[in-house]
Amino acid sequence: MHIAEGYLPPLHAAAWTLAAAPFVVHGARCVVREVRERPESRLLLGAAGAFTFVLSAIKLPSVTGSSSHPTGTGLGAVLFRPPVMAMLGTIVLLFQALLLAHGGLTTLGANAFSMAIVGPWVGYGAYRACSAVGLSFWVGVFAALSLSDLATYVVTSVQLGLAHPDPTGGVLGSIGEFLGIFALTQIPLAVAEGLLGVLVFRILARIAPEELRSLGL
Amino acid sequence: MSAPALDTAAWASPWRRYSPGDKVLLSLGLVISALVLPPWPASGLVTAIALGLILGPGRVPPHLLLRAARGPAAFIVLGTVSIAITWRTSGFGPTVTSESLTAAASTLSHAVAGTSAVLLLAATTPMTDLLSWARRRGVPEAVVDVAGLTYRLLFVLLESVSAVRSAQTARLGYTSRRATLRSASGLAAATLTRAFDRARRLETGLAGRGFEGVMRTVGEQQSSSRSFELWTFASLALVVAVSLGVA
Amino acid sequence: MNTEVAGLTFAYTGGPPVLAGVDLKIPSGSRIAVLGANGSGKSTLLRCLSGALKPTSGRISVGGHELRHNRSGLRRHRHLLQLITQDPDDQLFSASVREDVSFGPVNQGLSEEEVRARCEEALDLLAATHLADRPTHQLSFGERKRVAIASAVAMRPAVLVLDEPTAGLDPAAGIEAVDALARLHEQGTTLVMATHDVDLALAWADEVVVLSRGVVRQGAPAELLDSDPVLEEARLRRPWVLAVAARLRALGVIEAESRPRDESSLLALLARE
Amino acid sequence: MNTEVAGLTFAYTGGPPVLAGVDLKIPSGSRIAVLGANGSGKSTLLRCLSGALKPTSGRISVGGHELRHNRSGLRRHRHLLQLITQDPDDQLFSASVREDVSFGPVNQGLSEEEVRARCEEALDLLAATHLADRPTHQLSFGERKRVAIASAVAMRPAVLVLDEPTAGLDPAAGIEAVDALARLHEQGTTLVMATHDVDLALAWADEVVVLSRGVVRQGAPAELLDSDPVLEEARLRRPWVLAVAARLRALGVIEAESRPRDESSLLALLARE
Repeated sequence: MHIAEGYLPPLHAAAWTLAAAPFVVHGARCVVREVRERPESRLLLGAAGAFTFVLSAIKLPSVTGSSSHPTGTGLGAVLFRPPVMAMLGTIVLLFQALLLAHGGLTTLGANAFSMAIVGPWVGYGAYRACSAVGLSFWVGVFAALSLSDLATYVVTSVQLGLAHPDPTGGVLGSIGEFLGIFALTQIPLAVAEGLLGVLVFRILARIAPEELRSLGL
Repeated sequence: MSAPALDTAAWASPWRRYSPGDKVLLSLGLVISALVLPPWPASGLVTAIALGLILGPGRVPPHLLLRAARGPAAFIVLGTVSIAITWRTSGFGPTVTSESLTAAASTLSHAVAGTSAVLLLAATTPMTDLLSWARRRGVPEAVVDVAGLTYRLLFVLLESVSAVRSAQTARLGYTSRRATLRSASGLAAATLTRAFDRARRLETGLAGRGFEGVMRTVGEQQSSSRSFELWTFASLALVVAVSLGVA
Repeated sequence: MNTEVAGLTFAYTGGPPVLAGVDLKIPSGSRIAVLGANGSGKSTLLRCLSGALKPTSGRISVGGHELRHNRSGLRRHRHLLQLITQDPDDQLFSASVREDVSFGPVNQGLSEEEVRARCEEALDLLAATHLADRPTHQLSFGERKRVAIASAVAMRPAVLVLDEPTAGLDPAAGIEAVDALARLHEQGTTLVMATHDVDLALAWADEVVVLSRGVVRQGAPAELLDSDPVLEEARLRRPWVLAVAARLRALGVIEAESRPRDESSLLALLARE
Repeated sequence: MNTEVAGLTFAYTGGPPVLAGVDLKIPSGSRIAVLGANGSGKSTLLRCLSGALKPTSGRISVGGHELRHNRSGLRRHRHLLQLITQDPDDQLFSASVREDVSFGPVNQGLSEEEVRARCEEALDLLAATHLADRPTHQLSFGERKRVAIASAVAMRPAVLVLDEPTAGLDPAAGIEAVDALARLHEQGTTLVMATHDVDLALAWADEVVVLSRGVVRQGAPAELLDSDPVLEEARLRRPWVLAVAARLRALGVIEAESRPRDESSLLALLARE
């Protein structure tokens, strides 16, 4: 769920942009370093960015029968690591704002914070935590994709709740309200995204083992 | 997904001849005016100016604009409704108060104005122009290169996603929830391997053309126009003056 | 199971009509070649036939079942008619050939046993049984094309629509593809092939359909592909066999009734003289 | 600037030799067609020529400059010889046609002014000037192919190697591609074209190179493509013009010295009789 242009008050928009900036700058530094060491890696990174963009065009089964789409942040985090995803994710969000009118320019910081930073870090953290406690790779993948999806939506709800506090319930009330609205559709979708990740890695393990190895998986 | 409507509009727009920097200034100027000024009449003015420019001198076909606006519309409606509805502390169930309605209306007008102003930039400026502008403005080369390749490859991948999906649909791949999940994972995996393959093949292709680590090209030349900038400042001044006058 | 198309029109939103009243009659078990330059509406026609695009107006029916664009209507239609696109990679998305071929039958809700039988049969018809356990990405282009056809054949459609089944193949692989189509034809499948190759269309088809500016002409290959107005309007070249045979008839080298349709029959005529 | 290949062998690590001692002489300004079934080593040969693969042994030289696989050697070689792959998306990296075409000349270190002039010239030669302001992703396959060729032509190579430049094109786009090659030929560029199309090779090439099992034969199109042992070994079919002309010569319909190379020259001969 991308926060649309004009939906956040100026102060909030600026604050979220400031919050996202260090992560994005760090990601950009990683990209610059990577490209300096291996000039051809910009092709792989470009392909990774394009893949991240295109993932959102893939249909997932949803409870309501209408189509839903994966956020893809968890998959990207496992494949390409959170720092790179902070940069790639921000590029993709900018493209979505300007090519699809999903999201906006002043809300880019807020959207990047939830989708390109918190989502990937939570997903990657869950993946590493699972492997640290000895759970199977598949549990890790499932956890990474479903939790990053959920984390993204929790952050978005908090951002919306802070910006538009409920007149009677206040900030907490409105965060609860936004969480409630999205939870209905998001929890099943997070499960679906987790399952999708497991199936995708099953196929990749068979058709692209070398690529997975080169990504350190 | 077919080619994004905004991308099609941007490449065909006569406003492509203006420098991306000028258009960024206009578009961001309008967005910020709408955000910081009181919703009435600033948001109305910004919406009118942006849509007027898109459909008038920008010559974007209305059906493309409509198609582009469908995406954000869903979010704006859902978001507005959730602000309009409030939960009473006494009693149960949702309700609507005049206070919550006012908040919802002001957010709605901000969102509509802001989105229109961003559409003005998006529907008149191809991404490659914006990226060259960003390069000239000091965004690191590596980041602009990666963004440019992302932009080129996303169309190659979109084409293959829609072709694979329609082949899966023809073979009844989306007729049940189970089949949908199976199809979606096959589609995602196929797309990812294709993305890697594309990158590898492009790498060889570019090496043959003398790629040795620098991705420099010579592209469009759009220098900023003094009159465009004057018009930008005049419109922004008008929005500010009228809004403060009314307030 | 005859296929009928009546008054088919189609326009993309905001664009001019691509198809402007197309009528077709495709008899059960026949081989039809669809010809037309790029931009003539050929792909649009194929995608309407397959149900992927919803026509603006007009009707399409297979075996008397009219195609309706709802869930059950589309499902029934896809049991009857399958489209095979030009790029086999668009249809191959599973890890192995066997998995890919089984995709359609599994979605048809068949038993595991039946699915296996269908796959064997389809791979056999396409002379691709030896590929069954190979990963799809290791196959040659020609092999991938045959497997993509097998994936549709496994659903046992009555009508198979193929977009450029021989394009991009080297001559040997092209012959294998045409041989496979001959086996499907013998088995009773109706075959509709879109192609740029007028020589192949003349040699192969029972009838040809020539598309230009959104309307079609349907008729015998040797007549339609020998007609100057038809060829000019559709921006097609005359099959060389027809051009050469016409000269040879005029010179009296071959008999006035001779209508060779391919190289080998022309050469046979010349050997007999 | 003659191109010479001597004793070229190549094997992928751990595999059998794909090229086993290839010798070629490509005279400056000539048009050479390279023929061979899939798996004959055609792509490997092209990639060795372009410098993308390093041969196990043997030499390649253009204009007397031997290709060396170090930075400066490869750079000089790429000024002289450019390869155009079959899929244009393997070479087009920018969404802007103009930017893409300028990439090679910029890498050659030319001034901005010179780069612009080269781009105009290359787009003009390929009849693609009207595409300069369109995005790559809106172009048809045939248009993308022409832009990919223009991107190489803008580097003004002496030798242009093209892999299947007409594959996947409809007849009209195929003619446009061949016309563009004719303009490049007139301009003095040496052209090497790999193709499956024996009829095109016969009609177009000054000399043909037939690859099979890692070795080549080079010779006149009308001789090599009329030789049973050569065709059989390389799994190629005989161009139909040669097959038909042979019968007609035997029948005395055309003169014994007539060696038509394409449909129009054969028809002209028949008109004259």
